[in-house]
Amino acid sequence: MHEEIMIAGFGGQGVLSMGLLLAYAGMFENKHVSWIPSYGPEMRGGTANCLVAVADEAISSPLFSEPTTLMVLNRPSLEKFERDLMPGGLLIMNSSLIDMEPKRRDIRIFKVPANTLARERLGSEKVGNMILLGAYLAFSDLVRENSVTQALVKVLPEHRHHLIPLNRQAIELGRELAGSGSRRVHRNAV
Amino acid sequence: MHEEIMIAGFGGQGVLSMGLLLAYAGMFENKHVSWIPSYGPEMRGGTANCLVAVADEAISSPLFSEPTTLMVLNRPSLEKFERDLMPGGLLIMNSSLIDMEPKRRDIRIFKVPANTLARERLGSEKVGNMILLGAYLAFSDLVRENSVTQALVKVLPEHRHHLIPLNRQAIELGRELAGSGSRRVHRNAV
Amino acid sequence: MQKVAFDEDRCKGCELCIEACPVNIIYLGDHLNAMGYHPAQVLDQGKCIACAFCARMCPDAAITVWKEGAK
Amino acid sequence: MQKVAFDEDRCKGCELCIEACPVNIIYLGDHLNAMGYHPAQVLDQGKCIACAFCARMCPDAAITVWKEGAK
Amino acid sequence: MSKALMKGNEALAEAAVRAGCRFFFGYPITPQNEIPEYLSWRLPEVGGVFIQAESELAAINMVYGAAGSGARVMTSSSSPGISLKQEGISYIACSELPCVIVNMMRGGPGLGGIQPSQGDYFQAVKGGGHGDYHLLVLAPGTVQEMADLAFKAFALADEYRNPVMILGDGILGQMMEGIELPEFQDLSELPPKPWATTGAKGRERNIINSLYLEPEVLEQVNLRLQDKYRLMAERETMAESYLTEDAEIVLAAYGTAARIAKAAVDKARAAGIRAGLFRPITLYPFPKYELRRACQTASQVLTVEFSAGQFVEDVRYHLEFKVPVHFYGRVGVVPTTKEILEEVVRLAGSQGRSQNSEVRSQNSEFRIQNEGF
Amino acid sequence: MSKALMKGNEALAEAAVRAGCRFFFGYPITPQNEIPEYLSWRLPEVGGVFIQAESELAAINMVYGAAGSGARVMTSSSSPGISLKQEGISYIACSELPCVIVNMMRGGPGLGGIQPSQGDYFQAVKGGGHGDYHLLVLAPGTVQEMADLAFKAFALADEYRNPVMILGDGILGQMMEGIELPEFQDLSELPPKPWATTGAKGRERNIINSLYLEPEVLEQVNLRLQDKYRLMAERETMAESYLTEDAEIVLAAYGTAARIAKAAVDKARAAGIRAGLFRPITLYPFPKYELRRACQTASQVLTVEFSAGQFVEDVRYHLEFKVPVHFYGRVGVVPTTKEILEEVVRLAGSQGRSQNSEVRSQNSEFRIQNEGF
Amino acid sequence: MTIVYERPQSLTEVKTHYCPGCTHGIIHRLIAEVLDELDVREQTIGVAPVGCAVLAYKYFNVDMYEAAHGRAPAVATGIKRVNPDKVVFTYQGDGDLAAIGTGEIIHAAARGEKFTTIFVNNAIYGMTGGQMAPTTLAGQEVTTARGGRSPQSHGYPIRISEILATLDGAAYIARVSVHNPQEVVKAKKAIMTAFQAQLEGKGFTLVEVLSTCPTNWGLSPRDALTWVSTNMIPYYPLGVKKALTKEGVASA
Amino acid sequence: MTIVYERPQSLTEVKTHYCPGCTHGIIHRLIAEVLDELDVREQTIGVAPVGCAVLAYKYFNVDMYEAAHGRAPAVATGIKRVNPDKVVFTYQGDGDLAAIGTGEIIHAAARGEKFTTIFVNNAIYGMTGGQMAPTTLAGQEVTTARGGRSPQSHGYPIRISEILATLDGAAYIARVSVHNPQEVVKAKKAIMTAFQAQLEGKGFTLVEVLSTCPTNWGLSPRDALTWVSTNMIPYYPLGVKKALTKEGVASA
Ligand SMILES: Cc1ncc(C[n+]2csc(CCOP(=O)(O)OP(=O)(O)O)c2C)c(N)n1
Ligand SMILES: Cc1ncc(C[n+]2csc(CCOP(=O)(O)OP(=O)(O)O)c2C)c(N)n1
Ligand code: SF4
Ligand code: SF4
Ligand code: SF4
Ligand code: SF4
Ligand code: SF4
Ligand code: SF4
Ligand SMILES: [Mg+2]
Ligand SMILES: [Mg+2]
Repeated sequence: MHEEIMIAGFGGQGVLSMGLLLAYAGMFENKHVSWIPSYGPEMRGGTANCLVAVADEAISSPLFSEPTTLMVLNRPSLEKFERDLMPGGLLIMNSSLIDMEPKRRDIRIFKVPANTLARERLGSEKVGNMILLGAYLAFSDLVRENSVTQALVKVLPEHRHHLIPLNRQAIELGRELAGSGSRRVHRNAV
Repeated sequence: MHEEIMIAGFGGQGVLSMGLLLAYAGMFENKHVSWIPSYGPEMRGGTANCLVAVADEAISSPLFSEPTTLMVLNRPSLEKFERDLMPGGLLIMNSSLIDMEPKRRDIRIFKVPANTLARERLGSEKVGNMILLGAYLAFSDLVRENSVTQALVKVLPEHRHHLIPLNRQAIELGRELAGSGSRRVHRNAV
Repeated sequence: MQKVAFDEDRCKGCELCIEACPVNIIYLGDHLNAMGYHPAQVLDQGKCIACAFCARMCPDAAITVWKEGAK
Repeated sequence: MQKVAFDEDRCKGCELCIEACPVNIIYLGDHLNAMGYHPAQVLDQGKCIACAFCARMCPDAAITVWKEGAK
Repeated sequence: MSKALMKGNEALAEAAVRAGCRFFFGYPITPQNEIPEYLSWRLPEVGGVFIQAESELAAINMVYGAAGSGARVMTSSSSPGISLKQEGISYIACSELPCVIVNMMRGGPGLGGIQPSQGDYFQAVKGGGHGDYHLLVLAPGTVQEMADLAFKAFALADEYRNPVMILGDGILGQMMEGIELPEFQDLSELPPKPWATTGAKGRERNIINSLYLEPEVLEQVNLRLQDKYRLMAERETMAESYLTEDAEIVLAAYGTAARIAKAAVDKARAAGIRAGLFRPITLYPFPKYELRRACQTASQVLTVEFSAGQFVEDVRYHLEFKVPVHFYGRVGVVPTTKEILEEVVRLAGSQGRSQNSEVRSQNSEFRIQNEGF
Repeated sequence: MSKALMKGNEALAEAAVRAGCRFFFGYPITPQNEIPEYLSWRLPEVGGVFIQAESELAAINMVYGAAGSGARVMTSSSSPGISLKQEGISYIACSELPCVIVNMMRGGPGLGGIQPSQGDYFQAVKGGGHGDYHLLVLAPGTVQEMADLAFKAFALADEYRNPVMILGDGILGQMMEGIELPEFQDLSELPPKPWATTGAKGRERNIINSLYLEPEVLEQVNLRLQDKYRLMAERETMAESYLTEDAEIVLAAYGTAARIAKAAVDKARAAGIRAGLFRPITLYPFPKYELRRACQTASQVLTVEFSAGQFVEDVRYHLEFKVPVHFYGRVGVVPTTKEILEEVVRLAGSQGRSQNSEVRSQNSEFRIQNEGF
Repeated sequence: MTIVYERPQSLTEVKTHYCPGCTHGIIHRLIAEVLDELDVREQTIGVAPVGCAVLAYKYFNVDMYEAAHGRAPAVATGIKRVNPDKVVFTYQGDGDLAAIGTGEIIHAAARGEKFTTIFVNNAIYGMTGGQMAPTTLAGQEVTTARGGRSPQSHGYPIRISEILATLDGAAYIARVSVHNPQEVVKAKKAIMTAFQAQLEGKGFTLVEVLSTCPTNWGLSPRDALTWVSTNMIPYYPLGVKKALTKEGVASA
Repeated sequence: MTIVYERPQSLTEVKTHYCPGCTHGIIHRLIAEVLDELDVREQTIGVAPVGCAVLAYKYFNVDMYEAAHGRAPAVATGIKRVNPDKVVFTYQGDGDLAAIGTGEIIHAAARGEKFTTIFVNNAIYGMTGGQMAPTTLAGQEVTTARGGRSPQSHGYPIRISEILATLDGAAYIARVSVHNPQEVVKAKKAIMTAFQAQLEGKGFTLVEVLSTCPTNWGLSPRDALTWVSTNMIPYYPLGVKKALTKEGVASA
């Protein structure tokens, strides 16, 4: 197994934590993992993204340029990174903030209105990123439920640990949404 | 003609000006000249020396290690540099301040009690160095009288120009002292 | 009659103008501008006293203020 | 009896001790020391009041001063 | 032992603490800020001292003071800040004091950018400061190595009484990987430092100095330094060779560039090209024998670097031009595995008839010029 | 024109004035103090400005300001001071500003000594600062060249918008020789500098900058720099070859070391050994074709340097190891003609079977290692 | 209708990268207004620092430099000596000016260099993400002093304007704030005075402006303004620290 | 017979390289006397500067460092932080401390580093042959300002003790002179106070000593003493600039 995941969006959308969560969960299952954040110019604002690799063998280059999965949380990220996705790769997009269609025809696409769902069904727009992550997990079977929960403990600062249940709910919601369709598009070894 | 002269003594004895005078005089006669002062540690006091080369052809290395002539104004300089003098070379020493005998047997030696003569005959110990220089000029015929006078104008700062006659006197005195002996030990091409 | 105008594209929704306005007529709009901020606006131009406090506080020089009559 | 002693080897003949001595008994000798300086000296030890002004001014810590009696 | 997911910068900082580093003097600069930030709370925890200096110059001179007093001490910075430390580094090298200096390289020259770069290679290995000195330069390639080499750096510094530089880049500092941290060094087992300034009580006084006004003495000091560098070269080279046994083309790269090159090697192998990777871990002393061994079967070498052609010079030098060495560098931008693979494929196809015009023209011209040889 | 007897430092300073240099920012350090001292009264005479800065760092940054404003400007220092300027030099190189930087090298590392040295060769030619930049480096060998190259340096700096370094040593600065000073540059004929900051009146505003946060843009800047360096390498190399046409042994040396080597060549010829001298005048770009031409007939090369083996690496590199290159260096002490002659005689006698163990063992070992090649 | 307030000409149209509510933007605007009012836009050369204002060269509509960290006063010295008849200013943060650049600012002031420095004191290193500055207040939390700055181990905050005011080469030194419209007006006046003094060749001039860093202080932009008045001003008292004399700088 | 005065133990037997009559020697002696009297020779670490005192490591009979030009306060910071219970002092010239080392001395003082600096102000760069120092007086002739220092083009001389006294981290700052025996006694008292304050952990301490440079001033050693009192003291007034408080350094 060798997954190369890119996650991109606005700073503040929780893009980096999504990646961290995957990396931690992978590590808890004794997989090789790497996580690289975009480190912006020495200033605030703008976009953020990260690269996460999870693999059974040692990771030669954590700096992959053709991700197997791309998750985009805003429109500029889709515009910028769509072309990099590996042919046959998985694109998960936040349709709440992206009102355009992807151009690629050689990829699998899954849309989640994450902000809307988070706000309406979970009462907090903040966990939109976890819905997207849940959807990804349904598709990939990358890591187990249990590892993700463990990872949440690591990623959330202690004073936010009371939010773990909410985050788990959001992940579950994403999983469910993607659940039915996930088997259909699953690929064996990217 | 290729003369390589080393002059050494205490700081303050006028060692550097002796060398400068020869270099200027040489240049006025369209010879190639070079002058290198010892530049001491970043501090005062101690000994001083300089290397002067005067030659008909371009000077390949101004940093000669075997001078054709060595002029020493104090005892430590004799002790330190005697061994470097080229075999057959000329040693001129200030016997006023040097109470020891040179060890070398393969060189020509001329002693001048420069301080004593300067004080007693010219009324100023300061021009002792010029007596030694005059002696050297008698031996070498390196440069003409006239060039030396011209050089004095360059080497002495303007407010000391009234001392030019005294300096010329001292040079003359040195020349005379060495005059008789000079022919005897003269070497053609060092 | 308009006395104060906001360059919405420049506004970062920082609220410093709101803090400064002595007559409390500035508020952040519901919509987002191109940079993703809710821009400041004034509906009740009549209440504006053209004091330019808002403009003086705006870090993004996004505000223009007019006064009636000649200078 | 000696009250002040100069370490001739250290002396640089700077005359700061001479300047400092209230009873003007220090002078530079005619001879040269190993460094080539005329070293300071006092002949008339009797006139010395052991004030140590000279020693306090000596940059080369070349001077020792004694006083009669216990401290 | 269980793994920790850590940023390279933090792994390095924690490993330094475990190696016995108790003093850190630094100044903020991206992309290494996690090192001072981590140590600012971590060092006091273990009884150490963290000082944010007023500048990089002050920081390196504080290091000089602390190192001469016998402490295990570190500073870190990134390219422009490292340039400011050059005078101080030269002093430390000449005074033969052990310390660790981290450079997480960013794009240059000038203010440049903050993305990863390897543009300070020459500065690190040839000596950016004045005079004939050398740092011992370690180039980690993974977060694990950031920790392991940081740990080892302190031991090497003490052993050779020489400053050790860890030469990383922005990505190595920012990246997280699962790692195992080194065990805590037993501080009671650290080598004694009888030369350190601790007050001359019951012993001759100690002097930390780099001034030698007599040329002969200065030469002796320099010869001693050179002896030391030779000894380091004999004993301390480290390198990784990957699939080089039968390689017809060897990629040579260090640090993050080597990670990308390694992926390219894998892909080239998958495409039937016998590619291999040579990765020096010590950049000074350069592992020249390891390089030559790695290139035994190679008909060509390709260096991959984030710079305009620095590392390649050392590779050519140590291969003595016996194997054609091609160069693939990006300056400012990080190259992709794909573009390197393409270069490998192209070179493999041309069987050493490289298009690399700079190298080519130089060689052919030389041959003509030297027909008389 | 009649000759003047001048110190190297003063000749350089006066030539700079004649080249149109009107601004000097420096800080005292032996053995280059005559340069600031001379310019402190000379520049005001011609309407220029001399400032003794508070440090070498301030000085190089004043140069940055003045150069960007379009002036011909110079700074000078010696080894430790030059190390302090490295950040600023990297900024100037990246901002592509013309200026002249003088390094009258002294012994290092650290505070070292003040006697002549060539220990900063690598720093000068490989880039002591961070990032991929190069100075144009000129190495005078006589007082005449101190003047001539100083004059030329300003023209080169303007032409390439690149900092030019004059790399001398203590002896070159302190020595007097009879020289002819260059004629005064007609200031009205200086090239216009439309990029200079003089107030954006009736034109687009000018920006002097080295920050490029987008990697792609930074790469473009770097590629442009590299193109410039290539152009310099094509057009600006300078070297002197002396009696090399039939030389069996070529001495390679620059600056003061070349003067001594030249005398050794003369003595070797007198002793019947066909010796020659290769003296690069530009150290960067390195005159590699001139070197190769000078070594056409040579069976061995001997580099002579006041350092522990820096210049020799470039000589080997540019000869591509096709000729055995031996090394004779002194560090701290200036070698004598005699000892170099002895080395030449020894080498000539051994017909290339040098005793230079470092070089030897390296080569032979390599041959064994690479038997498979 | 007359325009009471509009965007000054001496700013370009480029949108700044500053965080929402960061008062760097206000200070930029004030400088631009002064340049407009003095009508010197086309004869001005500015020097941007390394710090959050590193991109100031994009925002000021004049010839600009980007200086190395802390060296702006040296760069400005070089510029002004070549362009003695032009208006030269530097814009520097507190890390830039009061830490790494301490030597340069003190000596530029001592030399009486005839340029103007706008010194933005936000008690933190903004650009690198909130580390301690020499101006960080005792007890203030920063990323390199998590429990808050402790003078015993981290040293005492420095009042740089007070130091510079002791130097004979300094002609005008003032500390102002921009935390409300009234102070903004005063700040502008101080900046105007400084530039005028420069134009009259009086010597070195500096205006220290207390500024916010909402992002790294962890406060909303409005709360950050309050923090300036309640926390900064007590330690950094506002006012003219060195007043202009008729003849210009004091004679030594 | 009792010894009223003898060569202190904290000096080695090495003869100094100082010019005849240079008061560097007096200042060395005073430090050594204080170390003797405090009985701390075996627990002291000194830092020599780059300047005429560059070889001070040969003269003080204690553990010594030779620091880079201007960086002695940073070096001393490193030493003292590793050896908090030892006595650490730096010895710096005016070029070293007030020009290239401005940043280091100000920040060491601001941090309240607990070492003592002996600052030798001779208004010139002695070692490099008489160039202008930041402390060179207006009108004073130096090799880089032949007609004498002109404040208009070369800047104003800096009074560094007055600057440092404004910093909260500084515990004791005094200026003294050694141009006659009475002043020498006072100078020693100030040095003693500074070292004692260090031993008590009070904060940063500095004693500025006005010193002569007969060689580069072009005066006889005796005339040089007079020059100190007639020319230097009027511009550099003697006295305690920052007095010890009971609690040590001022609280911020
Ligand atoms: C030589 C050097 N050291 C450090 C840095 C990193 N750096 C960039 S900005 C900055 C601090 C800026 O703080 P400040 O001057 O207070 O400006 P602010 O961002 O707060 O406006 C630092 C340390 C650098 N670019 N160059
Ligand atoms: C980085 C660096 N810059 C310059 C020098 C040269 N230098 C040696 S001593 C000195 C000045 C010393 O003057 P000061 O500090 O006043 O001491 P003094 O000799 O007067 O006692 C200078 C500039 C140096 N060694 N290193
Ligand atoms: S001009 Fe004054 S009253 Fe009008 S909106 Fe602005 S602040 Fe409010
Ligand atoms: S102050 Fe300016 S940027 Fe802030 S909300 Fe008001 S208009 Fe927008
Ligand atoms: S102790 Fe006093 S009286 Fe005696 S010699 Fe010295 S200065 Fe003169
Ligand atoms: S003060 Fe000391 S050195 Fe000077 S003359 Fe007197 S004894 Fe000699
Ligand atoms: S980090 Fe702070 S100083 Fe920088 S732009 Fe943001 S708020 Fe302003
Ligand atoms: S040069 Fe001046 S300061 Fe240096 S030792 Fe001589 S008199 Fe003293
Ligand atoms: Mg700040
Ligand atoms: Mg001095």
